[in-house]
Amino acid sequence: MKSNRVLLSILGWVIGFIIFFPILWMVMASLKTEIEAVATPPSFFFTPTLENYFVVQSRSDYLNYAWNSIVISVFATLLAILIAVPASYSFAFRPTKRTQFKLVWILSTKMMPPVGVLIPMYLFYKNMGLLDTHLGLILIYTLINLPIVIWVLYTYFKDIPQEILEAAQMECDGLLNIFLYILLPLSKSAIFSTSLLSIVLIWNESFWSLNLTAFEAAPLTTFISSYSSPEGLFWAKLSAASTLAILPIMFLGWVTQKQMVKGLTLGAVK
Amino acid sequence: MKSNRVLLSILGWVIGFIIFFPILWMVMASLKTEIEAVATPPSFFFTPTLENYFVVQSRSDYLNYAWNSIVISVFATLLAILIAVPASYSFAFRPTKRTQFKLVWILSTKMMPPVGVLIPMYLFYKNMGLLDTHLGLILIYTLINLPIVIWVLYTYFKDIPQEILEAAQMECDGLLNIFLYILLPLSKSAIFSTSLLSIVLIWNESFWSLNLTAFEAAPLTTFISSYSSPEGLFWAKLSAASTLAILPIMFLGWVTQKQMVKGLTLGAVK
Amino acid sequence: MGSINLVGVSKSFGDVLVIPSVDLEVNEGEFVVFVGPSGSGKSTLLRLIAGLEEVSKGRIEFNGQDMTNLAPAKRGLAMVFQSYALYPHMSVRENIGFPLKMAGMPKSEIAAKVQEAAKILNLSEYLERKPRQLSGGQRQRVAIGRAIVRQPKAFLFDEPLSNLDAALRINMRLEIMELHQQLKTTMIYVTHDQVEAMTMADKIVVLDHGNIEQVGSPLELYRAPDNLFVAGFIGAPKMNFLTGGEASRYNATTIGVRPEHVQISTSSGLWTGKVGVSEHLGSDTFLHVNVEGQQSPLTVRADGEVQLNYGDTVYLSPEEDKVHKFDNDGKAIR
Amino acid sequence: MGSINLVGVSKSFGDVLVIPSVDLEVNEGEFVVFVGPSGSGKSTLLRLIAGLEEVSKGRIEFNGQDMTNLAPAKRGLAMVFQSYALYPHMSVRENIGFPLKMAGMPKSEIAAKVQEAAKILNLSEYLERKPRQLSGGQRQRVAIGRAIVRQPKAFLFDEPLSNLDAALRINMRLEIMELHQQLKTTMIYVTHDQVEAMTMADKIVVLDHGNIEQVGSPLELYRAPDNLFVAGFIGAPKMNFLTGGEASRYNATTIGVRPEHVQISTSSGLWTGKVGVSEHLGSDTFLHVNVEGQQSPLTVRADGEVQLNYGDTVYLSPEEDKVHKFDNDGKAIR
Repeated sequence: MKSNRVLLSILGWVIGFIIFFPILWMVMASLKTEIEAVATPPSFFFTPTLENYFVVQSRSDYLNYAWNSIVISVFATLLAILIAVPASYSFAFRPTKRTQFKLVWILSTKMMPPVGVLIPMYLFYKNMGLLDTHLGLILIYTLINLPIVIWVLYTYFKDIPQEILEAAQMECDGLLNIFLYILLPLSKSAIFSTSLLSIVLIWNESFWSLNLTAFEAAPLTTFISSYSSPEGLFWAKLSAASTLAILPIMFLGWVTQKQMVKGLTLGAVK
Repeated sequence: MKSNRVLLSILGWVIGFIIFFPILWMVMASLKTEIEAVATPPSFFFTPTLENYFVVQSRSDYLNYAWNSIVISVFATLLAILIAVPASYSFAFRPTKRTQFKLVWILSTKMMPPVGVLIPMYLFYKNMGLLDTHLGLILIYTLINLPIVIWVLYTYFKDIPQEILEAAQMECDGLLNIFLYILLPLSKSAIFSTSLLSIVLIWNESFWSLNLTAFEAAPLTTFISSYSSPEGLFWAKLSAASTLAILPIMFLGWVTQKQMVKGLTLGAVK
Repeated sequence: MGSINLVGVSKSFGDVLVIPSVDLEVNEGEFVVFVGPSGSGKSTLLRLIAGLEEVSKGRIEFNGQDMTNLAPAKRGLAMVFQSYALYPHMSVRENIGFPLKMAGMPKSEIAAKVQEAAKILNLSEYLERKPRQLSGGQRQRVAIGRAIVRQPKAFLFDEPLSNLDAALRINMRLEIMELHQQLKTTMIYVTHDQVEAMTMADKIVVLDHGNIEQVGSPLELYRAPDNLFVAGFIGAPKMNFLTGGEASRYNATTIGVRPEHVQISTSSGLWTGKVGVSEHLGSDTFLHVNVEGQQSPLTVRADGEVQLNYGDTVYLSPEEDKVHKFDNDGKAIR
Repeated sequence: MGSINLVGVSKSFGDVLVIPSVDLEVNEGEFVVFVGPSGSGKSTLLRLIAGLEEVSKGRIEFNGQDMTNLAPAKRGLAMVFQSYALYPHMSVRENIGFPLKMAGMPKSEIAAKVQEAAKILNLSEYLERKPRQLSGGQRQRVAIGRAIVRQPKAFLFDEPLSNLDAALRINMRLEIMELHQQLKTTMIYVTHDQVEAMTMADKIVVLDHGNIEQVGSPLELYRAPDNLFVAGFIGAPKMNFLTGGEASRYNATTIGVRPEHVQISTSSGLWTGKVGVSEHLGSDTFLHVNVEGQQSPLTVRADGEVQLNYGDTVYLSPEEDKVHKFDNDGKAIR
């Protein structure tokens, strides 16, 4: 019984290490020279160098891409939340016979392969002058994330007892007051973690950013792909670029971990 | 009041048409000649031709890609379900203090940008001989979808009253019987719609398929991107290719719509 | 301050007619209880008065003024919900003070009012706590406090005690009754529990399928039920009903006699039967007697010390002046 | 067929000791009720017997055989759950037959057994329905049917009636009692409702905080409670407790007297008080009288016709031989 537990623990840690290994490999590779990086088997002991990072920053303007990623993910998320809150509210608290169907329909739009609409979207953006603009990416990411944001908020709102809102209705006049004093404070952690989720999803999206931007509004996913171009792969530099691209979002995730757990599990578990 | 409703209805239909428009555009473009396809404004009246479809099938073997898509998405989904069912079962019915944390941790792995681990994964696949093989894609898609499949099944299992399983425990000996006679029949529609979701997600995935396959095991997403290569865009042919790529999954979605609505909303709404 | 009048009020949800047409007068200061089984429309009626549901037809008047289409917050009514409906993100103090804050009262005044209400309800020590840190009974008291501070024209209670355990329920029942004695404000109370209705009400409104079956004081309903439904619903244990020959002897289709109005004897009586299961409560014993020719056993209340065994033959006689007679339609014959 | 013995059984969840140590004997054919407030460990004790929880320390024996570590299905017990726990994807027929199917019984035999159980429980018409198409009472009967067909060594009931409405609850109570009369199988029944305990039990086990406070027949507990907890828990309305001078007159720290053992008079008596709220049930009237020097009002049972008003002065006298005396530790003085 007891030795079983120890074995299970060891197994768990081994699996954990295997899952974590690619990230470790990447960070290590980014600190090696190009020659060391392609060595097989990979060397675990080497003299770390920040060389790759300097090259990457000087060759392509990292900060420009990072800034674009931040602007686009934050504003698209804000817009999506602004649209999703009233939508989820009415789905959760004023359900009709067709609410279920509408919710599934909304989610089903996510099942369409994006390649299918690439051409018309590209032409549309070109004609409207939205190519390689922040606004262009913000709009498309808002629309792409809306179904998920609506679903997560809906799931959360649905868990708020109807009677609490009815009590509020008896005591304060107007929907705005109910929203400001009751609904918003009650769901702030859900809104917060939904926002984080949306930011992360946008941060990692590469299909539309690669196809609709060049440099002006290009986010970090474009930045990385410029290092995996066919003219020759540079493992160490690509690793440095990847590390730089992941860094901000990893940091954000780490800082907001507790809030995130609270928001994601409050509706589900408690 | 009444005229308001009519206006709202019209507005709804207009928005619906706008959302639907890109798909319509694509299907129409696939039936035009290359010259008609690039005309601005697009013409709505033209003589449809199946020419593009014949060209696409003869130039690149559509059926090969479609077969790869089917094999990969079905087997990766099966594998994910096989792993996720016992995992979700233990999360839902044998929760510990750390269950919440583990669930969030599982989901958080989805927040890692895939570019971050492209290099180590590529090298790993190369060394193991998994590049451009069905097995390679099946394995990575299983792992990618596992968090979502576990969450959806967990959410569903959690809604099954504990007392039903306890009653089963009093009456049938062994976990296997409980699973076969009680849990599986109770959750078959949830498992079914989770599987569909997983198939759709894999079908539409392009990042890993583009980077880890060439032709042998390449799915439809690779097939399309070969038509948007830099050597010159052919709108009409790309449209035909896209239509062909979407067709199977749209058909699947349409056929299983009812099952899907039932499975997705049973846990959430009822 | 608060007389409430319903005139021809009806309510449909879609095609389903929940309340056909109700006329009802609630006088100022009265404690009125709506009682009925689930699906009787009692909660819907309360929610119509509160304004949480729209009236389909008819009129609701407060002190003679039509308020049918007024927003809930403007009606000046306070409601206590079954689930307490406290705001989980606010402390007890904020919960109680919330309606006053919404009414735009100055902070110092709110503080004083909250203090006062907390004192009445023994909540002074808990003012800084969040609802989740309170027991069920305390939560219920906070909900009542939130209703009191507004000094409403009337209180509406929607099964406020059904989430409490038995002992607490009896305590809270007495507290609400004391409150009514002190405030003398109109109260409308919804419950499915006829014991609550009997003990608390000045006036009981018995509802079934959205129709008012009878309106009256508890003892009026107990002594002279208008029909079979009220006769069977009011009183515990349930009234015994007999049909066939036993009933026609009284020129009725059905006769009813309460368990406490049947004399039991081991020697002689009007009806003969065999003792079934018996329930010993200590204070009383209820015997279930299978009488010949009757489908269901008759319940008889005997005093606490009676000892009869399963299967013994006994004789029963009703107290003649306590026999209720009903005609073919279930209406009482007087 | 089923005597059950608990020897020094204790249960902890993590660091929390829920049941310190319980010794209990349940004889064959007995109807034993575990009763106590929520958190008293009554359900945990039942689940230990069922095998749904692991015993932390101690032994559980069936007919003298140790079964502490046997899987639930191997214990030969049948359990009826609070939520009925029917399998939603099976018809009534399949639900009832499921335990037999699992036991590997041939199909024809199962069909016959199911038919028979359905007949006893008036379910024959509903055999092809799914649980969701049944009413609460019918679901409960299916759950009982599923338990009966197994011919278990003992039945375990976990608050089986608490999801039913009042009228149905009384009916089902009688049905379960009739069932026990017919089958004569050992039954262990958990409830928080002392009325259910009093009416149904051969033997009541009163639990509080995981400890057995008293074991005895309903009337033993009613007439001679061992301590303050049992005295206050058994009997409705609750026993009145008096402390201070009134108690020392009887050489006790606390005395208790039940509402039905207090004489009320408008002229003279042992204690003087003012009438508070009164509860008119028709059959009885319960008066709450504020007695000088006592914190909480005394409840007094008067007959249905008494009419006293709020604030009237009345005199109360206990029936001397019905006064319960308790010492400093709350133990009964006999």
